[in-house]
Amino acid sequence: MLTILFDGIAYGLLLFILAVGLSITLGLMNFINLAHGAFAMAGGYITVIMVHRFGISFFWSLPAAFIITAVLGAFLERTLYVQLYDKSHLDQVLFSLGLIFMSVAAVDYFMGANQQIVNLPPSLDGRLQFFGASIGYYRLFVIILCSLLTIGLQLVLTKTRFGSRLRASVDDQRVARGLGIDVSRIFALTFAMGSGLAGLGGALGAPFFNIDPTFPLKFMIYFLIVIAVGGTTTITGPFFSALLLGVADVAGKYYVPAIGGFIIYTIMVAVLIFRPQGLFGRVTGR
Amino acid sequence: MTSLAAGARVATADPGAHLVAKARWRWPEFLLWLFAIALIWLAPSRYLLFNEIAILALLALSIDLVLGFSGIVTLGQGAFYGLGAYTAGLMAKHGIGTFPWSDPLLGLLGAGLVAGFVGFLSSFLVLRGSDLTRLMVTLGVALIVQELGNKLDWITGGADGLQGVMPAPLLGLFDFDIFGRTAYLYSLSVLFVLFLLARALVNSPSGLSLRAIKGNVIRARAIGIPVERRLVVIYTIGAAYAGIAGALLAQTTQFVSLDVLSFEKSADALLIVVFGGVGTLYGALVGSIAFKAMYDVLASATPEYWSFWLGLALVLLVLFARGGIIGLLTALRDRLDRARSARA
Amino acid sequence: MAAVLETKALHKNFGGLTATNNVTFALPAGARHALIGPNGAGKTTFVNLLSGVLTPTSGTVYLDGTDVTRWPAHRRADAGLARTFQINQLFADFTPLETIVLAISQAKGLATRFLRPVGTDAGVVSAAADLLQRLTLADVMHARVGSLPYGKQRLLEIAIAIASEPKVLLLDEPAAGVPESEREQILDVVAALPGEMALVLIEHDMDLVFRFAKSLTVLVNGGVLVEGSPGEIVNDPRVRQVYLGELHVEGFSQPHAGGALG
Amino acid sequence: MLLRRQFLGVCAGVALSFGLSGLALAEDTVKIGLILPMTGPSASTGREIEAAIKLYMQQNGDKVAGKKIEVITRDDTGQADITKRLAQELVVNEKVAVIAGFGLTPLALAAGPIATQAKVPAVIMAAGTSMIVEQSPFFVRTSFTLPQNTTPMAEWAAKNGIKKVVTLVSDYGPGIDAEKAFKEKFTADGGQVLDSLRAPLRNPEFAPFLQKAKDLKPDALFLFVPSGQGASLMKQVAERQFKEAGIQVIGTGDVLDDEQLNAMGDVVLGMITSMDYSAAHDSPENKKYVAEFEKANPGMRPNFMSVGGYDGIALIYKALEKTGGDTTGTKLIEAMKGMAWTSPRGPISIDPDTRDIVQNVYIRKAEKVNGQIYNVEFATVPNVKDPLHGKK
Repeated sequence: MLTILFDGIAYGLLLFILAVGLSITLGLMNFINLAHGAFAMAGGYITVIMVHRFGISFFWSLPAAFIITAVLGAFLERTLYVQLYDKSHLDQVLFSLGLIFMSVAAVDYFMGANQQIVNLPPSLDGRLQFFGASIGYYRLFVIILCSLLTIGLQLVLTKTRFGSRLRASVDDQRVARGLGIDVSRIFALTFAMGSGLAGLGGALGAPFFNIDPTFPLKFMIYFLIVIAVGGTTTITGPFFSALLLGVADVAGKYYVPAIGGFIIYTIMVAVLIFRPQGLFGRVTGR
Repeated sequence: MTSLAAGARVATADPGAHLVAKARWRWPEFLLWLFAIALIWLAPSRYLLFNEIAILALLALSIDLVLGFSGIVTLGQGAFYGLGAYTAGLMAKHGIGTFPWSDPLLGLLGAGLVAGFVGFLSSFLVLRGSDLTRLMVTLGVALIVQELGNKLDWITGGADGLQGVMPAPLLGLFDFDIFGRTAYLYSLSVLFVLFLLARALVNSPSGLSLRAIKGNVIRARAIGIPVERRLVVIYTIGAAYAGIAGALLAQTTQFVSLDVLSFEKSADALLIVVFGGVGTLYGALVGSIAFKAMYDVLASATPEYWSFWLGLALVLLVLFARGGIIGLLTALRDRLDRARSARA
Repeated sequence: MAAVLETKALHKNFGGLTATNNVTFALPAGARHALIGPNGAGKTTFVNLLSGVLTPTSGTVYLDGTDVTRWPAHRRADAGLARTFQINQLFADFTPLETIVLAISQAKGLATRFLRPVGTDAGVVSAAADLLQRLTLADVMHARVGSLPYGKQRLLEIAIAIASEPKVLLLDEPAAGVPESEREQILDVVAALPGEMALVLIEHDMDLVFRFAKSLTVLVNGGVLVEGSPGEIVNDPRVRQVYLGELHVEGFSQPHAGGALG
Repeated sequence: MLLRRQFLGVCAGVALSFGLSGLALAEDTVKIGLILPMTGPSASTGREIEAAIKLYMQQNGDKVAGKKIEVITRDDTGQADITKRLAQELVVNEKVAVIAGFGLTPLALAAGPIATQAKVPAVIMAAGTSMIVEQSPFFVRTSFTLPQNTTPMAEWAAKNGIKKVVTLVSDYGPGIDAEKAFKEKFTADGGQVLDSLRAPLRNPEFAPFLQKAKDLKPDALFLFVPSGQGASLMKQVAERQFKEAGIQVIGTGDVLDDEQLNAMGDVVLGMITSMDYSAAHDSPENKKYVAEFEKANPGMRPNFMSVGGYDGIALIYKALEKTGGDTTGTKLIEAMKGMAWTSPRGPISIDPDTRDIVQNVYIRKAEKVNGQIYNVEFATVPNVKDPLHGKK
């Protein structure tokens, strides 16, 4: 069923944009940042405020969401996160959980607990018919935008100097340091970029699943699953796993609504059993 | 290095005694338990809250066994808690009146067995891979159990919760009264017994070998400790403990809702252990008291933003006071000791 | 005589490169054997294969005649194969006494006991105390291991290994990084080890090797270059050739080692 | 020994913070325990109800039959076990005469045994599963039940040329109630339900379910989700273009919650829903109510939850008047049975047999009224009782 496939892909790509930052930072600094979803939520609310409080165009809110959350991410990385790299995973988990709780309450305080609604600009409403499939313009827009982002990301990682340094650092930090790469600076940049992408993802996602303060908790598991399945050593891994999950989730709910909810979890656990390093991740010495 | 000198002195005397001394009961412990009992007369109007605390403490204890003594980071203890709750709940519901099935103690046993068994099975997943993998597996298992609880609504009552849980009178004598007096005494005694067991375990050679695994797996293996087997055992025990905590909840509130399986439950319990102090057993108890007390104060002031304070406390804790409450207290004691021996 | 520890055509590849190359090796009971070779010769890899930290790509390891190639480290340890690590592997939060008590309990199969607190088994405790006494650790037996000076930690590293009274003991550079002042102490401890215990010493320090070893194996690029008595080894042209570079670096400085060469 | 002093300090502090609350209460005050979700996803329910009750009390004063009314509000955080404890503490410690509120079905069910044991009336102001009131002889409902609001919708659909329907509901008690009630009535009236879809309660993605519904090509799509989720559902409904595909979207009023209706935007225009209350209800009582509510709570529009609270407190007041201030649970309950009055939503009464509410249900269409979107009522089904009671 073509429509379902499209919906699934749109959903999957969105998940990828949301999660890729987490995956890279995890692979790079081996840092478990459960609060990643908070940045996505920030992006979503930025859109809500811009579009509905100030009537700015949805299209402008997207880059804004990216930039603002990126800056926010960079700031938090320099001030807070940087103090936890040498701490145990437990500490990192607790710390980021703490951040989640704070962000949830803060958003509740400023924006209220109820769901926020983002109305799409008319140019993105409506649907497109071909080969019997009907695709919402907005989903199409999401698919195109996310694909472009992915390609861009891939280019940045493979073609640019920053990219090669980043990959070097992910492969082996000590060696990278030896080569005189300023890993912590690379990481700050990556973290900012990842947060920014999450923010953008949140903004893009807001029209589908209207965001509310519990967003970071609701989606934490999705991010983790994307990474668990995709591994943290590449970005192609999370990419495919996100697609897989998106399609599996949507198709599951369409064809077997009864057990739709289980599918993603089952995939995750199965993968963790048979390939702890992730379905697409490669075995690393570490 | 005063402690060194002191050590040497005792050592020459009798090293064994010095080791055993570590397991000796200290006065704050007695004080804590006496306080818990005293509450029965101190604040008879809050039995229900105390009951919740006792149950929470048991759940936290189960996490401390897994996390604090073998270093497994778990976000899924709620799964076992919930399993226990539903097991005991169903036993009490369908065995109404009929002695054996609706008997509370038997309910505890059943809950412990079921939770323990599932814990045993899932432990093999938990053994694999890194902290992250463990985090994911525990979380994943919890989510699946939660989804099951929701889907199998003809058994669990689904989102409406399990109604009509009517456990038989405790020991056939004490009914669960509306004031929660029986409930609190019951939960407290169960907590105490299980705590004694846990305390004995961690002070025993097996406890030592668990701490060894947490301390340094390579060396633990090199001296012949079968790491995997030990982890399976402790994880299973932890699961059983959580299950019994759940059973207590089901029996004393005579109701089970899907909330028992929620991620927040697991998270809360984990936080409690950290608040109290990981790997101290008492952290679980003190932590849950502090947690609920904090909730009583902060939440009654601003219910909406309770989670903000919780988060803040957590962040500060990680950044500044890793030992938790117990950690702070012991640090204080050590400083005092040093001060005294300096004066001496 | 029967070998306590034996390997047949042992191979280990990491990705492309071969770390251990077709090593066949036998260790008689009570041996005093040294394993030497230039940096990157694969000494530590070989030890890890023996102790079960790594599993070989091919080949077999025999302990007391039984094939233990697929055994996990802890099973080999129980079967009487103990080792020390080049980098200390200790329980920082334990006291030396606790450490040794645990090691002994484990060896005696008492480490699964629960309910009765540690230290109630007088036999175990006194054994532990004696061992610590012998290794001059008695005065710090209640200190936190993490807070001990490096030399003491190094001694404890040995103490853990011999606590189980193993048949075979692999010593991976026991004196590595120990300040000159405390070095002698460690050498004495090694020298005083019970005669029936088969020892394999992995060392850079030729002085220590020649002081201690009755037989040597020289590893180069993961393979055995030559085996023999110290005398044979130092006079072996191939060894000299291999070591020439090394010699100046490591500077066979110790006079009597130099003499042995000359 | 500073540690000892410290420790005792802790104990004392804890003991204090747990407090020995609920001390002697003055004879002439009647306490009402209000248990509502003030936090979490259904917080808006709590806020609407609380606001409505405040409004009623300032309109009618806080004295009834010579007794002072004191309302104690507690946050159940949407959790059943907490609700149970709060109910228990309110009854045991605060000695409340009535407990009320209950935003969600499981929460009400959790409190049921307390009401029964303590013989304290429990007024349900929101929860909408039919069977709740059957769980305790002390339950009274002033909100509505889903079957009650759903059946008229089914009836209307069958009468207005809709033959084939797909239902999509949230997968929990009320949703299943709505699904059952609709199917029963609609098929009885000769219609056909092609498929009954259930979306998980916490589900970010309705798309697959909607797509499935659309692919079945029904004449109409029937929707129920708890208020709060309506917005996201309607957006995705619009995105799937049911209107364009000639599929009429119908549902219960929960989906088009007045509180969020405006924010949902034009996508909802033309949707037909059935409900017991609309802020647009045309009656003097309601005009007054809406005006004063919006004056007291700027930016908030009273929704069906709010009238549940408003009429709930009204019921308690009237019952107290009738008993002359006697707060004995059994007497209060008796007084409540059969009580009838005109509320902002129209004429309502408490069924003496089921203790459930009997009220008019209105068929409404979402329309723009001077710039604002409202559910405009165009048909009335008078005095609807919950159809499920007495069945099964």
